[in-house]
Amino acid sequence: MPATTKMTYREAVRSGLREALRSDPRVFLMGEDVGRYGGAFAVSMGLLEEFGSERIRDTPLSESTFVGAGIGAALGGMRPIVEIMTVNFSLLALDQILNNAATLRHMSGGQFSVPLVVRMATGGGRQLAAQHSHSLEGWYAHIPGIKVLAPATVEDARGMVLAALLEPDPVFIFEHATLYPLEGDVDESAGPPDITRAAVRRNGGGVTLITYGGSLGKTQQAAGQLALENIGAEVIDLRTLRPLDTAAILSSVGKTHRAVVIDEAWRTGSLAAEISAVIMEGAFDDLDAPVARVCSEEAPMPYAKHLEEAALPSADKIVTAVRSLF
Amino acid sequence: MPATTKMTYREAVRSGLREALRSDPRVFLMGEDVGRYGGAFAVSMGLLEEFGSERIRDTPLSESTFVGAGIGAALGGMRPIVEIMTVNFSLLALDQILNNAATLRHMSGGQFSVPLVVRMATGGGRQLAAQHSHSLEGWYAHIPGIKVLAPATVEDARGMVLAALLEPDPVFIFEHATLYPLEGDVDESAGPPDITRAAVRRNGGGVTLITYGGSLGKTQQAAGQLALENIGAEVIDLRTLRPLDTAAILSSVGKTHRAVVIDEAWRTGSLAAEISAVIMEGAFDDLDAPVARVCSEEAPMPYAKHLEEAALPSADKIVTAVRSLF
Amino acid sequence: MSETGSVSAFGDRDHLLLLLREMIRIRRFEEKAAELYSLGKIRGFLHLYIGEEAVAVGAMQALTSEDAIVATYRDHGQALARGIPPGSLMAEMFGKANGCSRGRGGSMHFFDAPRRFYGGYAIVGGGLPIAVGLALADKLQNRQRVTACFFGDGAVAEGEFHESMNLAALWGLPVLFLCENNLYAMGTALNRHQSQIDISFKARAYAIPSDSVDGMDVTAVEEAARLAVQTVRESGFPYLLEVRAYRFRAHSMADPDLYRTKQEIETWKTRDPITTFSGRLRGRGLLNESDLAAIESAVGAEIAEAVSFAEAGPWEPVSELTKDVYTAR
Amino acid sequence: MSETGSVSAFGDRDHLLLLLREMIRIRRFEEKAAELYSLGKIRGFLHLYIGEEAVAVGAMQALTSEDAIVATYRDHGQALARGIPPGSLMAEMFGKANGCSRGRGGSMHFFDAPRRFYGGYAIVGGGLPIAVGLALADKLQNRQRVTACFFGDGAVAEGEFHESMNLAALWGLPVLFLCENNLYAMGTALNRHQSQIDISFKARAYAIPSDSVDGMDVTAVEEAARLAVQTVRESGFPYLLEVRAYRFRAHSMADPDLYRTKQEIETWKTRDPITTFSGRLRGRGLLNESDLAAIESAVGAEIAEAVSFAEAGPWEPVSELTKDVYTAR
Ligand SMILES: Cc1ncc(C[n+]2csc(CCOP(=O)(O)OP(=O)(O)O)c2C)c(N)n1
Ligand SMILES: Cc1ncc(C[n+]2csc(CCOP(=O)(O)OP(=O)(O)O)c2C)c(N)n1
Ligand SMILES: [Mg+2]
Ligand SMILES: [Mg+2]
Repeated sequence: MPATTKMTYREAVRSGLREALRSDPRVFLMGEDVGRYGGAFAVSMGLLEEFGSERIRDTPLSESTFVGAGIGAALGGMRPIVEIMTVNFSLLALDQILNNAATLRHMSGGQFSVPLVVRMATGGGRQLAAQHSHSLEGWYAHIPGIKVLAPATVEDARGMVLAALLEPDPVFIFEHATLYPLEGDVDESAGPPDITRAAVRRNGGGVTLITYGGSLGKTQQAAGQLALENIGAEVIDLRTLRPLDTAAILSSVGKTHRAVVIDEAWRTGSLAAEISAVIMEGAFDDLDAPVARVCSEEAPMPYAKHLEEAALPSADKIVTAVRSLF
Repeated sequence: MPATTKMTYREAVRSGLREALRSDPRVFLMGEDVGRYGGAFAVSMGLLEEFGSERIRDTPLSESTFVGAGIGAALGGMRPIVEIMTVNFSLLALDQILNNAATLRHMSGGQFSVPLVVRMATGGGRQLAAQHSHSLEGWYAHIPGIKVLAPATVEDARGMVLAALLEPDPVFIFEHATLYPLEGDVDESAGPPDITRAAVRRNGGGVTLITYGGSLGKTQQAAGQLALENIGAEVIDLRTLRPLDTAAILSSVGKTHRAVVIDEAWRTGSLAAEISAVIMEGAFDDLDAPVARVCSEEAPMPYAKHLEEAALPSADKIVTAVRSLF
Repeated sequence: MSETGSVSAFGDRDHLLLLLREMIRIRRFEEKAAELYSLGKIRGFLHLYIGEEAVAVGAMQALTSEDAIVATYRDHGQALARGIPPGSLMAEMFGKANGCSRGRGGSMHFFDAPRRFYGGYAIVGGGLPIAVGLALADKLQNRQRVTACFFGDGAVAEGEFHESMNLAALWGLPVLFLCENNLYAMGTALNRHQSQIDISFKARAYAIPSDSVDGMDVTAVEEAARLAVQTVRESGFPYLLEVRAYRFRAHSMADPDLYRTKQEIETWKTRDPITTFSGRLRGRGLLNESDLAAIESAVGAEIAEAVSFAEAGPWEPVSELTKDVYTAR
Repeated sequence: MSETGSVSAFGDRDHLLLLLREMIRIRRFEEKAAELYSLGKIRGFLHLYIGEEAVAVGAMQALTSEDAIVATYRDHGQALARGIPPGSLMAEMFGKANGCSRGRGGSMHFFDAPRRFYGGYAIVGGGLPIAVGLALADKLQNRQRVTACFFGDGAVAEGEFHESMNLAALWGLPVLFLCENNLYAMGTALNRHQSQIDISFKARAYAIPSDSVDGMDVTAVEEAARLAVQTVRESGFPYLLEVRAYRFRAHSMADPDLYRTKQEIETWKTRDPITTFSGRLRGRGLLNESDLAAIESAVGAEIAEAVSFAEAGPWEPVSELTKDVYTAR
């Protein structure tokens, strides 16, 4: 049995970063305050001391340019890991991402590749209001040419950094900011996980709950409550949001005949809509009830705690949605 | 009977702009090359001469700032119309759009409003390759706080400019670039249309084809072909992409029991997914077959004509998708 | 203890005491906010202005009620100096419906229409284009107003700084760009985020007039701001004023402040804008202990009242969550 | 007819004739492309470099095969001067699989890995951060290479110009920022998009050395580029070179060119970089009619061959549409 260590999600990301930095001299980390400050979420605390300022690079506030520089450095033979402090600021870099990172390999006829890893914190739930609470993973999952990961567990928080660095193409890792203090057991000698597969986090036969990232906890909680009502919920953690593991989704729905998608993004045009459409297309005849979505209310995120809670998905809302299918 | 004039889609937008500029001194137009050049698509040709350089303002290449300035000018009591030359460049302004335009009313507790109109050309089909062929309307339709319009007809091209200016909140108008030369009859004395309603462009009982903007023509063509096969296709032009007229969608599907969504965006995470999910949620029991999607292939748009054609939706692909439902 | 600050340049003793009182109000307001944050009454991000009070207080003297303000997420000082009632701000930080943004914005997003306070912006640099647009609206409507746009040294690195300076100058728009240069963008020191650290010099790339001033000296800031605002108002042209200050507290309540030395902070604290200014006033016989006590007690009462106002405020009903996403028709 | 251009500064007659030939190659290549565009063989956007040939030709002389190029959508001249075979470029514009980007990029997106040509970028300003990153990769790998980044005057208004200049200087990265200032961004003249029109001066806001040079004079460009590249290579620090030129044709084939006078264009045409340079060579006895005829005929043959290569090229099979969206594993 492999030895595991108890650590937080934050430490797990750091462990992944440290391993990557130690094992490959081409790897370096850059972003706002990743160095001296130790990272806005303290993820990179200590890395500057260990790896020095050439490899742990604090950037000015210039999201478009330091993401673009990450693309350029990847083209130039490095393996950059770019931290965008939060998804909210990634809008400023979206042109570089969509028009350059995602296109260069295809558009150059396969001549150039962009082995770039971009990490960012995402999500709401911390009373940071309308400009600091976005969940835009669904937008990223729309972009051909990039891969999108959403570690929901402490193990994946570490492993996905390593897995991302094995990819020859741009990979975006979304770390839900509420997960950083989460604790779990990690085998630090484990290699990179298989990121082509979703994970069944709980088995059940009555309904499939499909989610990812910061909503996994709420979904697990809901599954627990549903068990008390004798509804066996199967919980699927998508893990990789692009490309989607549709086989995992469809096979579970084929068994349960009912599904609810839980996604912290605003409902209209969410990734949850895509999952619903995928089930429509691939498991229509299996369905005993329409696929339901539990998403955020369609409003800029309010600061006040009670309003923010009302806006976000919750275990109660998930349970209610499941009940409505029976 | 009202007198109509034959004009192009391009002229129709111009007619709307001219009427707006004439009737409200608070209205002004700004954007790259809207003045001296006459607009990249010649939409604003002649407006500089008629309204002068204070009201027809050429901007430097600074998308984030001139869109933000539009927001500020709207806050300051003006009715700005901002032209972003094409949707491809709007990524550079997306932070201002999502974080400011869309949030200010809600976040200020209703104190401030942003009566801003933003117009942009969208879509592919002109062999402009990977950085100039995007269809990102679905992303915009995800944003609470803004409205999204997609005129597919010459009449709407004019009318929607007027309708948008009546809105107290930000409105984004997507003009598909291949439509500019399209001709149609327009009643220039008509007031602004009702933008809360989708339009049934063709009646039919066998299948509902749901589309918008640049794909309406292909969809109509497909409907014509299907008629020869005795499949009566009802064609719904969504017109307004946010908020969606779900009632129109559901009532048609309630009649036809089958639906295909046609959307030029990449399939995964497209607006088409949202429509599919809406039908799943609102008309599940009405469906005789799963809702299908005809979208673009998931690749950066290639330049070569045969590849671009293969990547885009076509009447043939729509017909094939419809056939698969029977 | 700087002796260079001018003391009587701006009118009478009343005005000087007002400057002092305004700075003390901000200081005490924020000390209370920090305390309430520890108690969990205030949540989310809280960025304190402590140490930088002279910047907002000095600058606001130069603006009229007709002028517009575009602020940052570090907006308590800017809002108080602008005259927004502290109760309304405190209630906002409590998330109450009697807050200046109905409790929806919190500390980072103060709004106040009557005082033309167009919001605290939490995307660094995001307020600059807004200010340009407000000024454009004034120009197009032939109003002689000024829009004052606050932003930090960190924002200078963002593309929007560059674009906004260029557009404002190109179109001749009455914007006062007011850079609060506190030498750090979060944990990144000025010389580690700017290849050329003289911010006011950068204005030349846009043919914009500029100046820089000691932001620890409230009358110096007022003087520089008055000159700047007058220039903008008369010329209808933008101006960049760099105000050099220092924040005594961490970037936010979450910041362990590991990137600068205690020594550096202590050195700057000897230039505390409140103590140095009150020292100067005292030295010239314009302030005595009882004046100060009176100010402190009035301010204390005002802040206690603000807290009560916040405590007593109602929560916005959850049913109104989506109200004002769009205008009700 | 300028007499100021130096003729013999750079080596021997062979080199001078090479400069001339390179400019003529670009001119004739583009004339042919324009013709093929009218015939519908080339589609999409086509941005001609005619009038600006001296810029790319002069600048490329200063770069070695180890250096990297980041180009714009107006990239024919940049690509030809870099040595990418014209057939591969022409085939690209035909949309053929033997094109330099397999027919996927077209005129705006030439790529060539062997020649370190990292692409034409069609989002204005979008190439600058890429160049910064390429230079960073060189620095981190201790390679003494230079990355040359071409962009227009219009790109200078974009935020990415500002951010990229700052980052390159802050980190000491070997980038040659090469601004092709042709006085217009589409239909918008320099003084209507820049509040301060001296582009090289803007480098001071970043403490970057800079220079500007007459872009109608190929040897002047070469001289300035050599100095710039040498400075970058020796210092490992960026440099901004503004090259002042003029495009004789419209912005693109779709542009009716209504925003400038015929007179202005004609005046600039008297400074045609090819005719003035060949005039100077002739005046000094370095070129005669038969030399020129030989060049023209060699170039003509090369371009005819390029067209044949393009005509003969295969179409990429539709089945490969999604190939290389991701790397095949
Ligand atoms: C675009 C963007 N990037 C990053 C952040 C995270 N962030 C918040 S404040 C800050 C530092 C800003 O420094 P400065 O502009 O100097 O203002 P100060 O906090 O010193 O007042 C950063 C990096 C943000 N809010 N917006
Ligand atoms: C971000 C962005 N905005 C707008 C455009 C449309 N556009 C293409 S070229 C151009 C003008 C660019 O001018 P300049 O940088 O001077 O280059 P030039 O064409 O003169 O070589 C514009 C506005 C674009 N491609 N990208
Ligand atoms: Mg600062
Ligand atoms: Mg130009």
